[in-house]
Amino acid sequence: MEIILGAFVTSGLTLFIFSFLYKDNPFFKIAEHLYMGAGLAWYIQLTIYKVIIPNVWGPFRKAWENGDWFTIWMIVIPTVLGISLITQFIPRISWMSRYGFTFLMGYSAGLALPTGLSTDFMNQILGTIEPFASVLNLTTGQLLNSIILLIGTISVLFYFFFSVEHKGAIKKISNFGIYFLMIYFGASFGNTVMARFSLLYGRFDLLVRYSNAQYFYATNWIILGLVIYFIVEKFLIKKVIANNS
Amino acid sequence: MKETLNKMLKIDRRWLFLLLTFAIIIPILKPIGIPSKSTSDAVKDIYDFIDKLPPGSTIILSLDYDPSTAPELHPQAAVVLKHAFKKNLKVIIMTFLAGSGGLIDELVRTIPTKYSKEYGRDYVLLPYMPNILAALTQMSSNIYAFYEKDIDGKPLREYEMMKNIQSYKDIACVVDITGTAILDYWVAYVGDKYKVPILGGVTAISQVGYGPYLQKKQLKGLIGGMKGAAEYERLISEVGKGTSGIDALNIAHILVIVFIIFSNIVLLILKFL
Amino acid sequence: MKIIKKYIPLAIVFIFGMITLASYYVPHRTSEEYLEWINRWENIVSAFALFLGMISLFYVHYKKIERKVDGWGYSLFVYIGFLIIMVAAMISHGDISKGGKVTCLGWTFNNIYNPLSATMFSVLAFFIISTAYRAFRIKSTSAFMLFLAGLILMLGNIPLGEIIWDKLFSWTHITIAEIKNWIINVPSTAGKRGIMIGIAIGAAVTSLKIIFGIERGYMGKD
Amino acid sequence: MMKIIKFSLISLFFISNLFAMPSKSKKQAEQKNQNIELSSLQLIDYPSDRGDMIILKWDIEKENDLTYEIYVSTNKENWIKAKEVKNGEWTLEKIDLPFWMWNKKESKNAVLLEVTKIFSISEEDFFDKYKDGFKLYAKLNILNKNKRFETQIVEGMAKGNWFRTDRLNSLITVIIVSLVFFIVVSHAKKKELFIRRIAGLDAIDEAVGRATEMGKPVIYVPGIGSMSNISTIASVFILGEVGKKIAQYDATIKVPHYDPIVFTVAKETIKQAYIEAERPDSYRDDINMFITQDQFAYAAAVDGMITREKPAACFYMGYFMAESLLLAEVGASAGAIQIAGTDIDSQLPFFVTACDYTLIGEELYAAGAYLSKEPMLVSALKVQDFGKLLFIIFASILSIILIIAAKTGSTNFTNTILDILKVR
Repeated sequence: MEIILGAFVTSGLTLFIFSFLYKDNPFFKIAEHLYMGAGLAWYIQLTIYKVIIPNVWGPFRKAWENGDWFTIWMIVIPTVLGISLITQFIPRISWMSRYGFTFLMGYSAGLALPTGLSTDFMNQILGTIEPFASVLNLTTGQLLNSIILLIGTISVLFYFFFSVEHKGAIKKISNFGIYFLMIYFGASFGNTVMARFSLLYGRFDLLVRYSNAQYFYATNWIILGLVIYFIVEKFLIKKVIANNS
Repeated sequence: MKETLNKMLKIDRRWLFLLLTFAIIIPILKPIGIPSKSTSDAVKDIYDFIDKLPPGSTIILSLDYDPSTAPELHPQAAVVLKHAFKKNLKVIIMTFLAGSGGLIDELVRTIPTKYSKEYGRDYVLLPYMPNILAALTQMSSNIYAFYEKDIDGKPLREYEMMKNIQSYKDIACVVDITGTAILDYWVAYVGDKYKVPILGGVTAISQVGYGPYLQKKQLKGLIGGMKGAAEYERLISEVGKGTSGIDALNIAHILVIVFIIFSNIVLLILKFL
Repeated sequence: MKIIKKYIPLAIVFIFGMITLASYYVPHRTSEEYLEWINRWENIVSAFALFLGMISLFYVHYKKIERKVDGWGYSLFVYIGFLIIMVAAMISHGDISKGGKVTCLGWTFNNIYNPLSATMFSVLAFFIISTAYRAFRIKSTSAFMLFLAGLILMLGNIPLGEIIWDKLFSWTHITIAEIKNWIINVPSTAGKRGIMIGIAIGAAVTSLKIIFGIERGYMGKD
Repeated sequence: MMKIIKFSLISLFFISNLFAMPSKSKKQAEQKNQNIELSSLQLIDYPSDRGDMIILKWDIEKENDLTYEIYVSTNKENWIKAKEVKNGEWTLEKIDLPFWMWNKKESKNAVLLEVTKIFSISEEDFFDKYKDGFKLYAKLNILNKNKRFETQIVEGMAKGNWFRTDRLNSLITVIIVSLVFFIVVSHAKKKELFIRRIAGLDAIDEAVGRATEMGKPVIYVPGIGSMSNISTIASVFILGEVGKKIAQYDATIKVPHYDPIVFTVAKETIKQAYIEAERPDSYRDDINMFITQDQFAYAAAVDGMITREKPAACFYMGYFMAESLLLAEVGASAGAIQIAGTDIDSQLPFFVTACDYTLIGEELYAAGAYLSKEPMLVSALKVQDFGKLLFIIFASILSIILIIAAKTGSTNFTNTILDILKVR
């Protein structure tokens, strides 16, 4: 029973979303609004059962029983900060919500500064020049590739120079850099196609499976319903227009 | 002429959508079996390995994928299971991913009956186990310490096929099909430590990362993405979801390429008109 | 008042920024513990942010229903969707499966949440084809680069592409897989690296601006 | 380099009796051991760690086929065999630390021991109980062909350290960049500083103008980032500037939100923009709307919104993942002018192909300076350019130097340079 109901709900929601590709319609709107609620609820239940209860409520109770005041404070303070976010709804004291996330801003900035400079800056220099250290062991092809990589990276960086005007030599180099950017974009686009088509295949495969007698032709019924709706709608609209004119 | 061409460039995109729908639906309904140039070595390895196992040996099939990676991995699981049944191997199916339940259910509802295989005699299902590392280590000495009961809550030990199974040393190989790092665990904690042959099935994207394992023979074989599943299906001459999947991907890719080239040709003609 | 409203928050940013920065260079257990705690803080605060989101969502759709704006009926589905998942979660205590059996929450995941998100995700396949049709037109040299790289990657990813390539270009003695790998590893990496370095420096400078209170747009203006 | 073992056979019987052996059979085995004094044997704390690692080091012998068994203990009584190594198998060079921490060329056997693993103590317990350091003893059994020698016991302490000396290079880089930043920013002058043209930002005026003419709204999508994402910060700043223009032209704008905190910040930003444009009365509270905090639900809702509102222009600025194309393609089919900007490199291809203008990576960060022309921001941009220049200079000069070094065979020099750049 629950399997057949599941088949109808699944294929229904799947087709409702796909129907948007034809045009906007009430069924898509239903799926869209249902999803807005369900999506948020999904994250809220995940936060409650997988984060708050095991990582916050559990330690808090344990600390409370043991009288571990340090842990208690370390949980109470962020809770107060979190509650301060809710002051958003009261304009006069809404500034309090700043307290709620400023520490997050500082934390993430403090985290990003050294890691950005070391992993993405210094290690990228290293990665660019490292092949040249073993130049004697490289084939001509590999050496050429390393040189292209170096020149390409540098010319892309020229494209990102902001405080100099892009004309003359700089313009030429930065235009050369754009070619590398475009190759990256094209390659990255082409490489993603496979994964996306696989996903679509998965959805269609499911729909085909649910069109079996075993599932009471769930997909077929819903497609039929949608088609009837679109025909009726088209017919009705024509009629309305005809009546108006 | 110019107008029709211009119209073609601005064609209603819903026609493109319709063509793509057909490109993917048709192979699902009727797999074509578009040939591929070659079978990759890693797939051939895994096929050979399973093919050479003596009939009656027991293998572990660890299915650790959820709906998000199922399009690529489900066909792999199906084809490996089919191959095992064809060679009269006994299969222990287990999972370490909570979301895999429905998918495994679907596999065992359809495939075993086709090969007239019986639950308990030819295959068993073990329940989901969250504590993966502990389970992997424990099974080296005693499988029943963690899996006292099967998925239906019946004592696992009492099944016919489990009579002579105690630990990894009674297992011919492990096939792990996953979109997660669980395959790495199998390799590191079971394959390297207890010398159990590990075979794998992964998504096309993560396939590249397993190169080193294959090279060092820590993995005895690997199925990559839908392409791998299709190649495997050809090896056991069974047309399945892998074949239809790679057909669909083939056609859809060619469709995109044709569209791109077509729009450029139209553009070129317009330039000279 | 300005102190409470403005300077204390800026001081918080500065202090946490500097401590976190320092923790990158301090291997001692204390700095690890600090990071563990602040992650827990983040969890707690973002949990409240989620509730803030929930209240906002309910409020928006409550207003729509109350004022009976166009299509207010759809807003009811927001509440329905929310309730279905929440009730299911409460029944099954947040577990998707228990003892190998799919729970109530698992059912909603498999039949409501997953179909919606997976289908929305797979719609991308359609959009890829229409975007490709429009955007991969060779109008300039740079567009040609985009076209060429995209085309080769798409051909190289499918078995049929290999066959077609061998039929047409076997005289070059280069396989499409080799060209594909070269594009990914050399020119494409150069492009990506350039972007990443720019971003890294930009991010570092922005981080400095945040820590020292020069950038304060995130606080809203007063 | 001294490579001498001092055999002191005199104390043979004395010392061997000092050891209480755990089992009888082992005792018999140990009794055959000859005791020697290995003066170079040292147990030193691993520098720059959190306190659970220690290094045992001793000279490399000329004889090659020596095998060492490492025994450790916390109380000199219960000895645990931690590792077995061959002479010259593990050296200082193999421990991945930079040259400024020790002389890598010193020919010493060096073995890194992880205390928690050897004594199987859980990490929590370890850091709870041994806050001030973990004292342990070590000795070697040397196997030379069939002979076994046992060395003296050495003592060491595994301690948590307060500075990652191996990250000194990273710290210096951070300091240099910060210094440059302060010098440049504090010298920011009011006079016009140059910024190169950014086409995507120039198009904002055009887009807003078009929206005014057509009487259709502008939709500004700030993405799915939280407030601490740098791209979101940039996005909110741009939103303020766009908001001002919208208010001046008397056009309408809609901003759908994913993150509740970004939502509240954007509300204030837009309100302020209307005040600055001297149109506070045209501000409405429903310009910003919270949608939902689920990636694809957000995409579905914004797609619905774009199809229904038929906007004249769409802006996508900030942090985007797979929904980038879901939004941009719907916007394109609705016939809107589209301007996008993100620093997520995997999504740039989709924006570039589907939108009219795209701010690529760093261009998004530069947008604030470009639009506001605020001297402080413009000069910060100069720091960014300085960083890129640094990269270009370093990368090109160092590659030439490395090639020369490789040709002349000075590997030491090469390794030094690579060490300086490597961040661990």
